[in-house]
Amino acid sequence: MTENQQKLIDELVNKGLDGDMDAVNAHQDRMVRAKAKSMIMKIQKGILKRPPLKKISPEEVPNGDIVQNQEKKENKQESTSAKVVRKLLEKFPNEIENEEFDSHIQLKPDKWFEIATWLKSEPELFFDSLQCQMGIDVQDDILESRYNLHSMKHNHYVELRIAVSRSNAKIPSVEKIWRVADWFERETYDMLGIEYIGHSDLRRILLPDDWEGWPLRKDYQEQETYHGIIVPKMKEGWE
Amino acid sequence: MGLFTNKFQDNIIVEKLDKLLSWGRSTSPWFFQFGTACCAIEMMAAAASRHDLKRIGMIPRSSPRQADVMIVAGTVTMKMAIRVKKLYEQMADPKYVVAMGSCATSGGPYWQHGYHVLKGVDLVIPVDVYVPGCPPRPESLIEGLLKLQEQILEERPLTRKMA
Amino acid sequence: MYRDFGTILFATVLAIILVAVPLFISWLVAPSNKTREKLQTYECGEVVDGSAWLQFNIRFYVIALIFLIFDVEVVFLFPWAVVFKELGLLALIEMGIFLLILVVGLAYVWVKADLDWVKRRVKYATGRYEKIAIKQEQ
Amino acid sequence: MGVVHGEEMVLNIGPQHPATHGVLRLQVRTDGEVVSKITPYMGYLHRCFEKHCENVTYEQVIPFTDRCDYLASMSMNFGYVVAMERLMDIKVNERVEYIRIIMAELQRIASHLLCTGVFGLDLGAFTPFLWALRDRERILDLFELTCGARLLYNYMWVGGLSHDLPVGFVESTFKFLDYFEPKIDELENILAHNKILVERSADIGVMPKDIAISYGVTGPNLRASGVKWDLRKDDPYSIYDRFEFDVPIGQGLKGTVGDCWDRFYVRILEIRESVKIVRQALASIPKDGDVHQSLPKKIRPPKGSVYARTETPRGDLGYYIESDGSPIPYRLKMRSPAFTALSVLDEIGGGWLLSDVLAILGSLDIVLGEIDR
Repeated sequence: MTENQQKLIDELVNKGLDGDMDAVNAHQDRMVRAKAKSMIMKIQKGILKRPPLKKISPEEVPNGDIVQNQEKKENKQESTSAKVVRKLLEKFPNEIENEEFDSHIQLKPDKWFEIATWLKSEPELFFDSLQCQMGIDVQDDILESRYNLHSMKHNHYVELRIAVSRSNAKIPSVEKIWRVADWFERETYDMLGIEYIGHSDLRRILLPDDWEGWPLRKDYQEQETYHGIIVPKMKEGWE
Repeated sequence: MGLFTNKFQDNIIVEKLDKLLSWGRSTSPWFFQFGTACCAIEMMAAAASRHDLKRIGMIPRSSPRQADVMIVAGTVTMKMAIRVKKLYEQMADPKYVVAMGSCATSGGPYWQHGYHVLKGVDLVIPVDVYVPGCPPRPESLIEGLLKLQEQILEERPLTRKMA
Repeated sequence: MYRDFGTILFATVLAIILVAVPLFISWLVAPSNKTREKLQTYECGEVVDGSAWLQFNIRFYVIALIFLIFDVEVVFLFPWAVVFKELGLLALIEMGIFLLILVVGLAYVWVKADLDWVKRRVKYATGRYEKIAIKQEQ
Repeated sequence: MGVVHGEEMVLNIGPQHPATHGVLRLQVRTDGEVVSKITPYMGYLHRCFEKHCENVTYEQVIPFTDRCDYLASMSMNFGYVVAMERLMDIKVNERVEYIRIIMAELQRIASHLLCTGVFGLDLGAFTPFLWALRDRERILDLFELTCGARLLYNYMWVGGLSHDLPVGFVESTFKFLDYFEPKIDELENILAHNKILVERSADIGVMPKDIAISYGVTGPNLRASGVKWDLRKDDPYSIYDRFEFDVPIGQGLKGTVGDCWDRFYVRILEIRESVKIVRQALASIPKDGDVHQSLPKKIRPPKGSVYARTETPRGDLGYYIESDGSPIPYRLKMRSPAFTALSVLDEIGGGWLLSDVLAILGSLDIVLGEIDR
């Protein structure tokens, strides 16, 4: 195999790993294309090392080799979040916190309501259905609320994350935009204690109203009794 | 045996009122539809066409006032435990409880990490028959109910009342 | 003639006995402990909040009145129907007039729309419920 | 005569009620007949599913997903397994994919049968409920033939299945389908075109298209409102794109689009579609291929998160799995379709009669195990 073909394959492989597979498929030489694809598959399985990038720019070389968790849907969605990020940067400049946008976009909580209305009203994005909103206790002091938005019209889909500290966990509520957020946010409040400002009636949805503690936090301790009924598994000889 | 037994022709039965009462109660205990979770679907399947509960005289009633047996079918959570206790109190008096499924017996698969799950319905109300299984098959539920009917047959309500 | 009333007397006495004896036996034998929870109203296991003794909508009263009128009319029809054969044509005409007056009353009530029972407003109503849909502002 | 309002009382259609399909409490403000506001109270069956998922390993989560939606546990397993295989990049062989499709579609028939039967029961028709359950028992026999359980199967594992198809399964399923086909028409004739049921469900509880999307309603409820959205076609997972079936949407035959009758009739049409899929899948199922072939020895997914959606009989079920590389999931959120279907009840249920509200609730086909998790 000639020298430049090998270089060509390396270059195609790098492009393929960075997500635009169509460059690999568009290449007319069948043998080169097949070789590039097999190398990509091997790298994804972690057997082969990634070939060194031709133009080595300092910040682009990630630490160690990237085992990208690529799969078909991720490619399509990645272009969406890249598109959303590009448009977001014009409208709300300093709102985005994270750099690599392969799976999600990290946002700051304070301007979230305007971003959400804009995401829904923007004809080009038109995220009209909030698929799933969840809360997660990331580290010891960070609670995160994650939104999976989907557009019925363009059939594309993006994931947004908002991190708040545990002490004052306050996020503006998007109940007015997507009506489904009403109950999703009440459940996240019930499970993790993230307060949603502007929510019509924020109270516990699943647990009884006089239940103490937020169950899905990592440091949750069960309460001893509830209305005189012993809560923890106290039956002796069970363990 | 009693003074008058087999003094008359063969199809006349003379028995104590006690036995007559418990026999009457045991043959048709109406069950109180108290299905919370997956066991409720098996209870429905037991009451439906293939395994028919009406064969053993059990008619589904949806209000505690008209029911004799409360089949607790499914997981009882803390929020539901208060209601279970209230419903049990509101049942008319000769009342029995069948704890159907391992959730009602002991919290079932949710006993270890289920902070909101009641670890067994006998913490709240007295239970007569435990039917194991998750969910128990309709045949095992019917076997549990037959056991309950035997237990009702053994009761002597009047002598207890006199004593 | 008196023998007939004898049978009626016997029937009522028998009825009373057949009802009283089981009730007495059940009072004698059945267990009864009237606890406080048992006597509370049953509302699907929930604590009852608020009471049902409240001022109902007037339409229930109007419908009850209309029902009463036609019920009384039927009461008059029964004895007439029993002896209808002996009375001949005259009774038929009288009863016809009586029924006619009531039919006029029914027509009046129908036209005044007292019979369409429920006054309600529904947010998304189409098809045959079109007329009771809340008119959307936009 | 102007609209004269009497006082309003608060009525609890409480946790224990035959029409609430489980433990759901509807606090209803009514003036005796007309319902002005419905506030659903849930949580009576909150069994801490997500807390369990943070304490048990990935294989042990599967029986818990069964118990969430106990009417369609095959589809719940299928959703979880699709999400895990996308997270861990596992490719299962053809035979496993075919068996999963057959099981999921049979489960859809069983779930829709029970839903239409109970909808008839809510409106007072007892016999169709017994017919529906009689046919459903035959499907449960097929499930019992393969994995030994009637209701909660733990059948689909991450990367394969727990049991292969038993000998004679394909023939008995064909026999069932031939027996079952005329039974659907029988069920449809007695229920769908029955004057009383039409009178009580046509034009009642109309859910317009934009309300459905904004409330996140999915599945048969959304399709009955005229939105052609079915994950098996729009976001195809597994090998659904190999089978040809069409997605029935509500046309408003007996009333307007999106009323109770449409939601009920769409389910009967979907039963027919599922029968078509099962027939095609059974015809072309590959004979060879071991179902335990790609079962990973130790499930340790790479660090990261995945959100995968599948089509269950109640709507699209999403699993958001966040893993930190250990064999125990860091966080698992299940987006339950019945949860959003119930949230729309107040919007479309206000203003109707008390008995209509129960018909609307029955047509939404909710399962409380999945709502409260």
